Amino acid sequence: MTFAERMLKIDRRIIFLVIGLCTLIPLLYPVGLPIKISPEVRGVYDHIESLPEGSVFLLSLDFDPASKPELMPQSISLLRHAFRKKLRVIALTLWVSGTGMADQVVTQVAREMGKESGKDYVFLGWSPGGTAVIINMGQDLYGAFPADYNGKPTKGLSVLQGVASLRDVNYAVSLGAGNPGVEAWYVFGKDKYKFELGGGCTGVMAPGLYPLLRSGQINGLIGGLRGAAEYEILIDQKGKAVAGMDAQSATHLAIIVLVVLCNLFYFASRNIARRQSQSGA
Amino acid sequence: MLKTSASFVLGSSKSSTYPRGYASGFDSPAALLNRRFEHPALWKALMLLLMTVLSQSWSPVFAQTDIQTKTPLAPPQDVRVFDTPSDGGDSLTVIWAPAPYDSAAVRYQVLLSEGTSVADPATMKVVAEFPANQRYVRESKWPWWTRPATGDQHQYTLRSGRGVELKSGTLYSITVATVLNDERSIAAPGQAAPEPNWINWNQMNNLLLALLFGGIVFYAIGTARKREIFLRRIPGLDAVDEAIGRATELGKPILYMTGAHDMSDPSTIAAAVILGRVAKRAAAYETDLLVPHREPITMAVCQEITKQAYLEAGKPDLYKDDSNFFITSDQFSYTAAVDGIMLRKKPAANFFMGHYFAEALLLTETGASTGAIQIAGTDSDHQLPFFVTTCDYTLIGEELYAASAYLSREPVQVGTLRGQDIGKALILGVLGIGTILATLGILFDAQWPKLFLDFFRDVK
Amino acid sequence: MPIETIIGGWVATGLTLFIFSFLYKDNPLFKLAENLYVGVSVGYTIIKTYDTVVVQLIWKPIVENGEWTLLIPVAIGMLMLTRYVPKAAWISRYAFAFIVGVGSGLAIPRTISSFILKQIEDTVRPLLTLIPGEGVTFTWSLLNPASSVNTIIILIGVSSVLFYFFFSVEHRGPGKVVARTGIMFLMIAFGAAFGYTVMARMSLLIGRLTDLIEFTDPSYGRPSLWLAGLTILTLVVMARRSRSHPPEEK
Amino acid sequence: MIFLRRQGPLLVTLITGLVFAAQYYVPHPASEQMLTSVTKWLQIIGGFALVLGVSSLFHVHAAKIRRKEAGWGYSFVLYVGMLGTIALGFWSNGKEAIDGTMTAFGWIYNYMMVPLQGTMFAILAFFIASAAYRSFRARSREAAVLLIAAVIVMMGRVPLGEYLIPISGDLSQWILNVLNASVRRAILIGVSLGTVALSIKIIFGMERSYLGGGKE
Repeated sequence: MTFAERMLKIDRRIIFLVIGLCTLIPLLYPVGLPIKISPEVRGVYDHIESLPEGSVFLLSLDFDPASKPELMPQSISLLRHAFRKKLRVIALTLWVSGTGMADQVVTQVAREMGKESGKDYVFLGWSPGGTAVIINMGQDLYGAFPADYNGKPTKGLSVLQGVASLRDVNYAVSLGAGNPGVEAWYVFGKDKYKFELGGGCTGVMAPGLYPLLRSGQINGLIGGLRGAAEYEILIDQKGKAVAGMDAQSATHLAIIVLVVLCNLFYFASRNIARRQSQSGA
Repeated sequence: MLKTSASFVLGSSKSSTYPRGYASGFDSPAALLNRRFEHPALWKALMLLLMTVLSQSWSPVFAQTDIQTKTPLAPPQDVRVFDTPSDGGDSLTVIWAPAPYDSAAVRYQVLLSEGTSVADPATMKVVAEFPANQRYVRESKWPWWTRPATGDQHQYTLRSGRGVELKSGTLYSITVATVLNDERSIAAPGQAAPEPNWINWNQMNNLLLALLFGGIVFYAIGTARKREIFLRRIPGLDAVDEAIGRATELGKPILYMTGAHDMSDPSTIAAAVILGRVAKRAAAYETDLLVPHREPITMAVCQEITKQAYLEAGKPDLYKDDSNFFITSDQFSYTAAVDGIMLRKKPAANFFMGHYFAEALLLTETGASTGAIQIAGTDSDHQLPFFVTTCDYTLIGEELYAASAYLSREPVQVGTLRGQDIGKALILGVLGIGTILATLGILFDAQWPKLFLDFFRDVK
Repeated sequence: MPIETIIGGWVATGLTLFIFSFLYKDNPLFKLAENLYVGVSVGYTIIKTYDTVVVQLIWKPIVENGEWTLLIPVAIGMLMLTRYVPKAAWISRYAFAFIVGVGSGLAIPRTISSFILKQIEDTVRPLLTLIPGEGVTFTWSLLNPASSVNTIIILIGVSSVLFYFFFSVEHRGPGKVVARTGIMFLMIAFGAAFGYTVMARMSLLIGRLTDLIEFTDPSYGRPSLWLAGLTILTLVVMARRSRSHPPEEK
Repeated sequence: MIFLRRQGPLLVTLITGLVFAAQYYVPHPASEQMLTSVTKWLQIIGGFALVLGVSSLFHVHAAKIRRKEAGWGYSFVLYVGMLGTIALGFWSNGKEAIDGTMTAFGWIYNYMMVPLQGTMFAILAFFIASAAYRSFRARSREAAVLLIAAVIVMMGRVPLGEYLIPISGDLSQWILNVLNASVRRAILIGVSLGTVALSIKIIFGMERSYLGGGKE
């Protein structure tokens, strides 16, 4: 067995260790490299900036604890921005296992900004049916959510004054980790009920949403932790996303090095094999 | 306000007091338009004819008109009010002619009051105000076949909500005023009542395409029933049989997954169809089949399919109800459980068919480490890179559907595939022709390409 | 710090490390965490479904507002459960027929409008750009996705990939060239997706490690450090034991 | 009877499918009202579907414990986890927090479910690294293209990459916005055609695998 072949058959737990260290070390000793703002993220930010006070902003936290590291910082930044702009915030989730987390983030940011439930914002909680919930909200918000998360009847809440359905929402952002997510909010929501829609998503979902971004079906896209970091810079309130960017850089570099090494060994072993077969023939 | 009463001009009548960029003949379609809402079908035909004739650019006509100097502020001309067509009611539309003074400095106001009689238009409620160089028909989303006026006209659609309440069946008066500094000049109000409509004509292209495509699919299926239709070979498919064969040789089970979606999703249905084939082979070779599920309805369906496959293979006694089993609807507990199965039972072949999310790599990487042959087929585009890099064969996107057709040779499936191919060919044609027309349109500043292009836009 | 938070910190750290132990190999600690997780998440789903569906969507509207029509979906839901009574299982077909029927009906026009028409609309663009004041020109800027050159690239990409997924035509002659172009475009997109996904996964790891670092704090009693040691010790002991008693399988 | 078993469900699909496809083109309030009711129904039926899944899980693990199958202890853990969560859930009225104070149910959620699920996901980081090292090889020209695109995007999406090779940021933007978008678009169009064709076939009873027993 040649050196290259041996390297290719290396125990994968060694690679695990390398990646673990590449994440851990920059987290403990950060550097703070500058982060550029992409037009996709700016799209969402600029739209919220342009909304007048009292506009209705709907935030759908369509993710579960599995995507917490990416989408939680996005939620926090978006909520901070919306509350700062004095928008009326409606939050909900279409993912059952994200309910507790969504409640936590909304309550926490609201408390930090001195906002009151029912007056400045409402958290509607979760409801089963996925896309059916979106359509139903577009038809009749109070039918889809007769009560908010705390069991308070939604009818008569001052934050929902003048809001009968999704048609009365000025801007909606879905933070999606899968289905139902941003696409579902377009197909079953914006397509018919005509609110402006923005998207936030995990890095995995992001490339797939570019056709919708190009065609203007969504007016902005916050992709993954990098997107969250950009948003934190935009609202000038740095948080976990910016803090994680150095570790992100290190791991990317590590993966690139691994890929390059892998190919070097691969080609080396292939050349040796070829030479051997030639001399054998 | 002095000039207000003097400038009452009936919206639909021809006005000679003001030079407009209009040939006089244009007022007759305007008159027709009013009738249009009583006879949509007749109107449709006429409109189509008219628009074909008129859909040229009228800017040259404008250029020749000399703008009169310093006239007193004139009210908007040709103000027409009607129920917004193709909607659920609670909405009215007002249309008026462009004026030479249209600019950002001048503003238009839309005024509303309930009932037919308006004592003094000046007391009507202002429901909208905007610069006079905005809100043209050409900026609205109306396609040519529902456009109630030429593109250069102004339009404003009033809807219930945000301070305005319009009730279906109630008559309202609406008019438009021109505002320059403190001066306001109001046109004669027009009356209309919002009515709910039964058909949304704006979406007719959508309906026609649905019907056309449905027709193509039915036609193709019909053809497939009569004769064999050529399908190109999909290389990954041979691997399916090979994998089942290898599992039999090794005496190890086959693991089959149907993806994250439920039975309403085509990928899951294709996965279920392929499962039918895999189960039949597995039954014939007497190889164990494991199908872990995360969606109860899918599980129930797959149980039926598996049972049927064993029956068709002539081995109903080998069928076990719990070869299809439910784990949990939760993505990662499912993944962990399936990974556990892979590590414990070491299946010789893993099939990943259907739609997958983040669990894909965890599943395929664990599967690869056990040395199983892995065959994937998925339409989840964001997971495809992992399948491509970690599986022996990957059916990319629609190849999954093609595979189910290829395996079954069923006329319905083969026909559907053919129908979709025709659909794709049509779309390729539209992309080509459309791009040429759009380029010509911008090159010659012409409007006629819109006759074609509008049909392939999402207009509502 | 409240005692439940401290206990919570220890439990969360322990479970996190149990799951991470899967990286070493499948082991009882991982299986314990895995099964506990399935149990807890199912329990959680049941409670949420009960609270939302039974209480908020069925019970309250019927009792408080007299919306008796809601008994219809309840009945359809009940039909579904006949799946477990072999003789009456066919009745459940009606429930599925209803769901699938409505789902298919809703999907057709919405898919055409959102994913076919909208996407065609944005692909069909003039190959020349009208710049106010300068007239019609061909724009070369690669960074502007709407420039003429990018319009052409997008058109080629969309067309060739669409052609790749033609199944009733053999990829031969000029068709082969187009299909090859298509597969190259596909691979670039897959590469981009791979890159983006690497980013996503690393972010998740960063998130978990950030939490673990938080739990090294003395106010929690440094559970991360203690439990990491304990987990490694357990794995070592188990590895020893399995070596002295090799499993019968294999 | 045979009609009720076979054609009946197909008729239900045909009617509901046609009605709800047509509904899209009918803006009249009556049709909107129908959509409102039925989507609300779907929400409720969705809840029943969850019950259906859970009952199967009960069955599978109960059988495992009864028969003392290998690893039945884990099934027992699963049961304890599930029943414990349900009990605490009822005790806390199904709320994770009441007025911002965490309940016992919320404790289970925050300190057990969230870290468990979050970590399941984080393991992927390691697997992706090993997949990149072991299987991400330039075996062919296609794979080489994939590789290069991936490296550019990986560089361009992190500050360090943009710092080391400034052009990588713009290049990855271009790949995502133009090349990637065009491919995704083609895939989206193709898949959508498939979705529409399938829905049509389901409505007209040509595709009935969702009912089970495709050959009836």
